[in-house]
Amino acid sequence: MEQIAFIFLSALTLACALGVVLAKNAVNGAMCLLLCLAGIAGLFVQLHAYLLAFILVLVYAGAVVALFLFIIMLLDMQGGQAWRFRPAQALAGFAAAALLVTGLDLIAIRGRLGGGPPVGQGAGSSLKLYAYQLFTAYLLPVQVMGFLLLVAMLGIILISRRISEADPSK
Amino acid sequence: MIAYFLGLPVMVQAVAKGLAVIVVLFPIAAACSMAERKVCAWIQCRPGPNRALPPLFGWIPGIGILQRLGVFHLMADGGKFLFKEEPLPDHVNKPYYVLAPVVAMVPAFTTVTVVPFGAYLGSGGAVVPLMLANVDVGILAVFAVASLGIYSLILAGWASNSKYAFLGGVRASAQLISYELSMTLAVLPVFLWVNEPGSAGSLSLARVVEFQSRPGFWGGSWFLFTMPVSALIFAVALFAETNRQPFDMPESEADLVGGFHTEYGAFKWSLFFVAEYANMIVGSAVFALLFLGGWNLLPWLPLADLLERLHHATGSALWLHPLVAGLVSVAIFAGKIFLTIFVFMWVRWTVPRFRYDQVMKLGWQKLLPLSIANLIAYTVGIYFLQQ
Amino acid sequence: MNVPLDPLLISVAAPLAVAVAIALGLPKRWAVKLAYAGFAVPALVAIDVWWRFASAAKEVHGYAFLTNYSTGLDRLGIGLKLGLNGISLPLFVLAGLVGFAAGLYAIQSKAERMKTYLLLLLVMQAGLMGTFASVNVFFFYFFHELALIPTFIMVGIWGGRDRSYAAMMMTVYLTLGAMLSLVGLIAIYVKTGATSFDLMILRDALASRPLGEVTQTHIFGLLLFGFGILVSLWPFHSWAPLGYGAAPSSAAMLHAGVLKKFGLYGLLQIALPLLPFGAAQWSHSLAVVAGVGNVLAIGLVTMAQRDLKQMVGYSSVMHMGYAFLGIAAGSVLGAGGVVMLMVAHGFSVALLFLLSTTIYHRTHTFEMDQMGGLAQKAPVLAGLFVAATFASIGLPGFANFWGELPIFFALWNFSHGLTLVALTGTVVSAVYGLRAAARVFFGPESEAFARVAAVDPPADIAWSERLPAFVLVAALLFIGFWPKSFSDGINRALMGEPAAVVASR
Amino acid sequence: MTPSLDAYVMLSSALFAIGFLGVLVRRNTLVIFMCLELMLVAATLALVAFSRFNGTEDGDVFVFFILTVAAAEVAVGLAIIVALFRLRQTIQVDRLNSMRH
Amino acid sequence: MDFSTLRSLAAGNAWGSVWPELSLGCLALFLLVLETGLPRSMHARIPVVSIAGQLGILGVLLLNFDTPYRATFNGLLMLSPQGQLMRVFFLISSILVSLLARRSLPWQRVPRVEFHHIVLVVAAAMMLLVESRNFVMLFVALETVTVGLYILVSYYRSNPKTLEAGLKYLVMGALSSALLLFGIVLLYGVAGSPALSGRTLEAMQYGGLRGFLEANPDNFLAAAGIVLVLSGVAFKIGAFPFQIWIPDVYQGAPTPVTAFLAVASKAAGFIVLLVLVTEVFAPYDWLVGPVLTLMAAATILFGNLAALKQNNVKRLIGLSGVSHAGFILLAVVSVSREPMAVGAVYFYLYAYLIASFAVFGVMTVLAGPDDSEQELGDYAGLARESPFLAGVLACGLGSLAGIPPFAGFMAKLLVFVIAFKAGHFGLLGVAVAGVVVSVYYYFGWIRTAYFSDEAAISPKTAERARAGAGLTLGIALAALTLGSIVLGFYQGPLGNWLAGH
Amino acid sequence: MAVIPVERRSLTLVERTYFPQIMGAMKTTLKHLLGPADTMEYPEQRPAIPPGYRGVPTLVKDPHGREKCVSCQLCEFVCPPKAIRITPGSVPEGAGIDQVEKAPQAFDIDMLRCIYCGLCEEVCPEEAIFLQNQYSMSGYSRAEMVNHKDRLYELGGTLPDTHFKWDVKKAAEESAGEHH
Repeated sequence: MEQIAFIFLSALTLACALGVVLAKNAVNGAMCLLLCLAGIAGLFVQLHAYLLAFILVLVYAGAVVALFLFIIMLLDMQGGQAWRFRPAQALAGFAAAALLVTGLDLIAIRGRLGGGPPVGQGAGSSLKLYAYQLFTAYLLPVQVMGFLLLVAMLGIILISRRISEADPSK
Repeated sequence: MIAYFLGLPVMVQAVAKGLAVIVVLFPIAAACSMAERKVCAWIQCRPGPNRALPPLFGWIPGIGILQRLGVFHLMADGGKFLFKEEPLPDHVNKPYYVLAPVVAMVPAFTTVTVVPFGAYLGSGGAVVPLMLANVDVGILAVFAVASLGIYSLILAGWASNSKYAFLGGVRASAQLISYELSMTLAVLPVFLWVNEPGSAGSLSLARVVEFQSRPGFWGGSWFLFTMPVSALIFAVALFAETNRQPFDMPESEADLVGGFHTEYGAFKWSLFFVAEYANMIVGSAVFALLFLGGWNLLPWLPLADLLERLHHATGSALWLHPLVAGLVSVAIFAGKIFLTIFVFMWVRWTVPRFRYDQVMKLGWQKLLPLSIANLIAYTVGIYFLQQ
Repeated sequence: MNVPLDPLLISVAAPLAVAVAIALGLPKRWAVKLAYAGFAVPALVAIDVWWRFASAAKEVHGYAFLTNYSTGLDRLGIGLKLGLNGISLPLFVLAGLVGFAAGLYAIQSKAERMKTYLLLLLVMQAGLMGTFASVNVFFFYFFHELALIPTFIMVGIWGGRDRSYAAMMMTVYLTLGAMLSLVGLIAIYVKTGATSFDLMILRDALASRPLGEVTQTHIFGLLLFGFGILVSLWPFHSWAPLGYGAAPSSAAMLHAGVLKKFGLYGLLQIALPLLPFGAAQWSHSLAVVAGVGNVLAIGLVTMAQRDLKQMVGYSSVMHMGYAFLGIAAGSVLGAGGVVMLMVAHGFSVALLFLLSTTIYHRTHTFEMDQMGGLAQKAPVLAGLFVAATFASIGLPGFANFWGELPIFFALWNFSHGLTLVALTGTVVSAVYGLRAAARVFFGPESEAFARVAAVDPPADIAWSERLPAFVLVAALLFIGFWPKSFSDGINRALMGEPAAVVASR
Repeated sequence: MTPSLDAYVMLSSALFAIGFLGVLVRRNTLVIFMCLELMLVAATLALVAFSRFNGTEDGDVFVFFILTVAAAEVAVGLAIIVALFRLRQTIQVDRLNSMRH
Repeated sequence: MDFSTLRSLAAGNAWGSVWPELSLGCLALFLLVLETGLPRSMHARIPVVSIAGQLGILGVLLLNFDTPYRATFNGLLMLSPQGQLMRVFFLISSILVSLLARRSLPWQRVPRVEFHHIVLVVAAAMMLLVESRNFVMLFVALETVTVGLYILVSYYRSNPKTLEAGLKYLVMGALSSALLLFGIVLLYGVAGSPALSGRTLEAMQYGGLRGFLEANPDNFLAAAGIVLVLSGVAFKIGAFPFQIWIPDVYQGAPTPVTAFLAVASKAAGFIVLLVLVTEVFAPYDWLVGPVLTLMAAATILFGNLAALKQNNVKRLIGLSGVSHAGFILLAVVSVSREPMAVGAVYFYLYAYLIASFAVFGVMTVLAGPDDSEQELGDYAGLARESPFLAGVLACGLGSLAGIPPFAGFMAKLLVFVIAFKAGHFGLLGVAVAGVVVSVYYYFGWIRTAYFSDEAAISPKTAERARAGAGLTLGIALAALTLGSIVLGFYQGPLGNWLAGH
Repeated sequence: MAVIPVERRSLTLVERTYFPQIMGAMKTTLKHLLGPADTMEYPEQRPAIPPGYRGVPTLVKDPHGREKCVSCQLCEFVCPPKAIRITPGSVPEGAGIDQVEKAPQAFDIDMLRCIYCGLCEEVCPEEAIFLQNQYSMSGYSRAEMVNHKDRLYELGGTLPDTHFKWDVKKAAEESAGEHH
C-alpha cells in the first residue's frame, strides 16, 4: 500500500518537476510546480511529517506559487518562450543532463545508505516537539529569521514602490 | 455500525466520507443561496421568491408554506444549472477555464474533513468530537487547504482571457493573500491560551471547543467574550476571504461585470457559487468553533452539563444515549452556523462595497497591525494569567 | 637601543619625515627649505658612518651599527634590523651622496608641481637609504619597493617622450623582477627553516646546515632572474633605456645610480653567501649572457644611439654586464670589484644623467646630431662631461678603474675568452663615450644648435647645477685616488663566504 | 512495506537535478525561479526523509527555516522582476545584457 | 519531553554573548522607529545616528576584545578571538558602507533610512555567520546576509542596470544557496545514518559531523555533500567556476553596496570556508585540497586576465576582486599543512578591506547619480583636480596590487610564504604571474589618474572631484590610507596573532 | 452666488472605526427584516388606481355606442413616438353620425412604442381617445402588441359622455335653418 502510494507520488512529483522545466507556457510551469508540491506534501505525509506537509502547502502552494502565478499574469507572458536550442544553451543543457545522469547513477550505485527501517518519528510529526525545538535549541535562528523577514519586507516595499512617489527630499 | 465502518478498507472509508461531505454540503450550500435571496428580500421588505411550485403538487396540504419559502425555486435553479447549455467561449484558455471551477470546490470540500461538527458522550461521559479526520494540526490544515482556493480565482480570471475576469482574478488573489495574514494572527491567541504549558499541544479545533466547555469562569466563557478583538478580526478577515460583501471587489458587478466569473455560465458558474457558500459554511463553522463555543448551547453551559440537566429534568436516560447527544450537539452547532451565515447575509445587505484601495488599506494598515498588537497583548496577558 | 640617535634610522626617517610634512600641506617656500635638510641629512649620516665604520664595533659577519626595532612580526622573523657591513657601507654612502646630488639638482630645477616632485624624491631617498641599511631581508625588499614606486610615478608625470608607455614598461618589468626575487627570498626563508628574514640568522643557519644542491640551484635561478631583471640583465633590459630616456633627471640619477644596484647588491649580499652551490651552478651561463649580451651586444647598440640620454641609459645597461661578470667570476676579487664598480658606476652614471639634462637645457634636444661646439660656450660643462666619460670608460684616476680592474683579473681566472670580450667592451665604451663628447662639445656647431643658440644663448653650467656635479666628481676622484677607503671593508666582508665559494669549485 | 531511504534520496536528488537543469537551460527568469524553488524543496524532502529514517530531529526543524527563507527569497525576487519589467519590458535572461560591452 | 531538559536547552541561549549582534539589530530597529517618529525634516540626520551607534558599538567591542574560545547557544555559535576580529571587521565595513552611502544616496531618488537599516542587519548576520558552528545557524545567517544584499544591490531601483544586477545576484545567490543546502542535507543524512559507524545524532553540529567524517573518510555521499557545500561557498566568494555573476553585479550595484559585497560578503564567505575546511572537512583533505587548489589557480588567472580588458572601473575592481579571492584561497588551501595560514587569511582580509574601501570611497565620490557607468577615462587627470582623492586612490590601488609599503604587500607576502611552506609551488607560480598582470591594470588606472592631460576629465567629474569627499568621509579615507601604509610595515600587537597563537 | 465653504467635522475616534454607523445600519436592516413586507403579491392583490392615472390609450364610444373618432389624425400627428397610425375612411351609411365626414378605417396604436405621454388624449378634439386605468399589456409577439381598432374599442368601452356631441351637432344642424 505505502509502496504503491510512494510510487504514485514520486512519479507525479518527477513528472511535474519535468513539466516545470519543459513547459512552454509559464502558467503551465507554475501549475506543474503546484502539483509537484502537492506530491511532495504527500510524501511528507508518508514520512509522518504531517505538520511539515501542511506548512509546505500553506507556504509554498498557498503563497509562493500563487505569487508566481500572480506575477506571471501581471507581466502577461502568455506567449512565453520555450527553450530554443542555441549552441551555448545546448551545451549547458547537455552538461546539466550529463551531470544529472552521472549524479543519479553515482548516488544509486555508490550512495547506498542501507535499507534500514525508519528509526524515529522525526520532529515534523508532533507539533509540540517541533515547537520546543524551535524555541529552545534554535531560538537564535528563529530570531534571525525574524530580521530576515523584516529586511525582505522592507526591501520589497522599497523596490516595488512607484518611483514617482519616492520623495526626493527624503 | 461504527465498528463496521471502521472495519472497511481505508479507501472505501475515504470515499464514503468524501461522498458524505458532498451529499451534505452541496444541498446546504444551495440552500444558503436560497436563504440569501430570502434574507435579502426580507431586509428590503419584500416576500422574496415564493412562486415556484412543481406542477401537480399543489394538492399536498402544507406545501404552500414550502412554496412561500421558495424551496422549489431552489430545485428549479439547480435543474436549470444542470440542464442549461454549457457555453465555452472561443477566446478562453480551455483546460484552465474548465479546471478553475473544479479547483474552486476542492478546498471548500476538503477543509470540512477536519472541522468537527458535533460531539457525543463516550464512555464515562467524555465528550468525543464528531469529525471526519481528527488531525493534530486542525486549524493549520484548514488554513493550508483554504489557501489553495486562490488558484481557482486566479485561473478563472486568467483563463477567461477577458479584462474584467482578469482584473477580478487579480483583485481576488491579492485580497485573499492579504487577509490570510491577519486571520492567522487573529487565531493565534486562542491557541496560545488553549495550549497552556503542560498540556498536550495541539492545533485541533475540537480542543478549542473542549477548552470552552471547561468549568470555571475562563473555561466556560466563549472566546468571543474573552477575545473580542480576535473574533472581530477573524470575522472581518473571513468576510474578505470569502469575497463577501463588503469585500466582494473581485466580482463587483458595477465595475467588473462579474469579476472572475464573468465568462462563466451554467453549471460551471454554479460550481463557483456553491464553492463560495461552502467556504462560507466552513468559515462560519470555524468561527463557531473558535469563538462561539462550538456545540455548547450557552456560555458556561457545556454540552455534557446540558444533557445531564435534561436527563434530570425529564428523567429520561435517552438524553445520554450517544446518538441523541450527537444529534443535539449537531443541531446546536448547525444552529450556530446558520446564525453566523445569517449574519453574513445581514451584513451583505447592509454595508456598501468598499473601494479596492480601501480594502487593501484596511487589510494591511489596520487589521494587520491590530492583529499583531492583539497577539502581543494576549501573549503578555496569558502569561500573567497563568502565573 | 638608542632609538633617537641611531644614525641609520635617522637617515631613513629624515627624508620620510620631510615627505610627510610636505604631504600634509607645507607651503612651498618651507617645503623647499626643509627638502634641503631632507637630502642633506642622509648624506651627512653616510659620511659620518663611513668615517666611523672602520673603528666601529663589529658583530658577526662584520656588521656594525646594528639596531633592531620590532614591528610586531618578530615571530615570523620580520623586524626592522638596521646595520652596515663592508658591502653595504659603500652603497649606503653612494645612496647618500647621489641622493644629495639628485636632491640639490631637483630643488633648483624648475619642475612643475615641485612639492609633489620633491615629496616623491624624498620617499625614494628614504627607500634607498633603508634598502642598503637593512639587515632584514624583508625590509631590504620593502625599502627597495618603496623607492621604486616614486620612480614610476615620476617617470609617468615628469617624464619626457613616451613617458606613459615607459612608465608602464618599467612597472611591469620591475614588478616581474621583484616578484621573482621575492619568491626566491621566500624560498630561502622557508627552506632554511630558521623562520627568520634576518640575514645574519639566515647566514648562521645555512652555514651550519646548507641547503640541498638542487634547492640551491633552483632558488639561485629565481634570484638571478629576479634581480637580473631589476638590473637589466640581457635580454630583460629593454625597460632600462626606455625608462631612463623618459625619466626626469633626478629620478634617473637615483634609479640608475643607486636603486638599480639593489639587484647586484642582493646577489652579492644574499644569494652568493647563502647559496654558494647555486651560484657556482649558474655562473657559466650568467657569465656568457652578461658578457655576450650585456657587454658586447648592448655595447654595440649603445654605439648606434644618437640620443644622448638613451645612450647613457644603454651604457648603464652595458656596465651592468661587467658587474654580472664579476659576480659570475665567483671570487673575492671579482666580488670586491663588483662592489667598487657599483659605487663608481653609481656616481658616474648619475653624473652623466645630470649633465645630459644640463646639456639639454642648453641645446633643447637630446639628438647628438643636432649639437656640437658647446664647449666654447660652456667650458666647465664640457670639462665635467669629459671627466664623467673618462670615469665611465674606466680610466685610472677615477673610481671605475678600481672596479673594472679586479673584475678583469678575476675573470681571467674564470674564462680567458670572456675576458677578451670584456676588454673589447671597454674599447667599445671608449668609442661611444668619446664620440659623444666630441659630438656634443667639440667640432663645428650644427645648424640646429646655431638656431637654438641664437634664440636662447647657452650659458655655462650654473652653480646650482655645478654643486651637485662637483659632489659626484669629487666622490669619483676621491675613490679613484684612495680606493682603500672602501676596499678594506669590502674585502673584510667578503672574506668569509665567497672564499668558500672558491673552495667549493 | 515501506519505501526505503535510498528511494527517497534518489527521488530528492533527481528533483534537485531537474531543478538545476531548469536553472541552466531556461531563459525566463520566472521559470528559473521556479526551478530554484524546486531545488530547495528537493532538499527539504531529503531532510525529512533523513530525519525519519535516522531518528535525528534537526532535519525537520531545518525544513521550517528553509521554507521561510525560500518564501522571502521568492518575494524579493518577484519584486525585483516586476520593477525590472516596468523599466525594461522583458524578463528574458538573454535580453538582460545592458552591461555587456 | 519533560520540562527540565527544555529549560536546560533554553538556558544555553546566552544572549549576552551576542551583544554586538543584538545591539546592531536594535540599532537597526531604532532607525526605523526614528523614521516613523521623527518629522521629515529630521530624516537626514538618521544616518548620523546609525554611524554614531556603530562607532559606539565598535568602541565597546574593542574595549572588551578579549574572548576565550567558548561555545554558546547550545553549540550553534562559537565565540573566539577570530570571531572578535571578524566582528570588528564587519563593523568597520558597515561603518564605511554607511559613510559611503551617506555620500551616494542623496544623488538617487530613493529612501535612505532603510538602506542603513539593512546594512546594520546584514553586518550583524555576517557576524553570526562567521561564528556559527551549526549548519542550521549557518544557513539562516547566510540567507539573512544574502537577502539583505539582494535588496541592497537592487537599491537604486530607477536604474535598470541596478535591477538587472539585483536579479542576476538573486538568481545566482539562490542557486548557490540551493547547492549549499543540498550539500548540507547530504552530509546531515549520511552522518546520521544508523547503518554507518561513527554515526552522530548531532549531524548539524560541526563537531558531530567532524566526528563522523573522521570515522568514514571515504564515504561517497559525504564527499558529494562536501563538494556541493564548497561550491555553494565558492559562489559567495566568487571563486572560479562560480564567478560569473561578479562583473555584472558589481557594475550594477550601488557603489557602497559593491564595496560591501566585495569586502564584507567575501570575507564572510572566506571565514566560513576556513572554518569548514579546518574544523569539519579536515578528514576529507584528499578531496578538499585538490578542489580548492584548482579553484584557486583558475580564480587567480581568470580574475586577472578578465580584469585586463575592462574599461568600467566597477567591473575592473570586481574582477580584480576575483583574483584576490584566488590569493586568499591560496592561503586556505595551505591551511591543512600550515596552520599559520589562518592568520594570513585574516590579515589579507583586513588589508583588502582597507585598500578596497579607499578605492571605493574615491569611486563613490566621483560616481555621481549614474554610478554604474564609471569608465577608466573618467579618472583622467584626477590628480590635478583633487590630489587628495588621487592620492587615496593610488594608495588603495597600490595596496591592492601588493606593492610595499602598503598592507597589501604584507598580506601577499604572508600568503606566498605560507603557500611556499605548504609546498604549493605551481599555485605560487600562478600567483606570481597574477600579481604581475594585476600590476598592469592597477597601474593603468593610476596612470590614467595621474599622467593624463587634464582635458580628458569630464566637467561633472571634475566638479565632483573638486568638491571632494566631505569632512567625515575625507577623514575616513585618510585614515584608511594611513592604515594601509602603517599596516604595511608595522603590525604591532597583531603580529603575534598573525604568526599563529 | 456666494460660495460658503463648509468645514467638515472631523470624526471622533469611535466614528473612525465606523462601528457605530455599521451597527446603526444593521439595526435598521434588522428592523426591516422583521417588519412586514411592503410589497403586494401582484396578481392576487392589485393596487388601487388613482384618478388621473395614465394607462393604456384606448378609443371610446359615446353612450349611444357611436364611434367618436373622426379620423382627424391630430393624435397621429402629435404622438411623439409615432405610435399611432390611422387610416381614414368614410363613414359607413346608417351609423347615425351623418354629420361626420370621416371615421377611422383602421386605428393602430403600437404599444411597443407608446410612451404613455397622454398627448393624444390632450389633443383629441372629439374626446375619443383616453388613457385609462389599464396598465398591464403583454403579448407573445410584436404583432400582438399592436392594438388594432377593435381592441382599442374593446379596451376603451363606452364612457358616460354627458354632452352627446353628435346629438348637439345634429340638433344645431337641424335648427340652423330656424335662425335664418
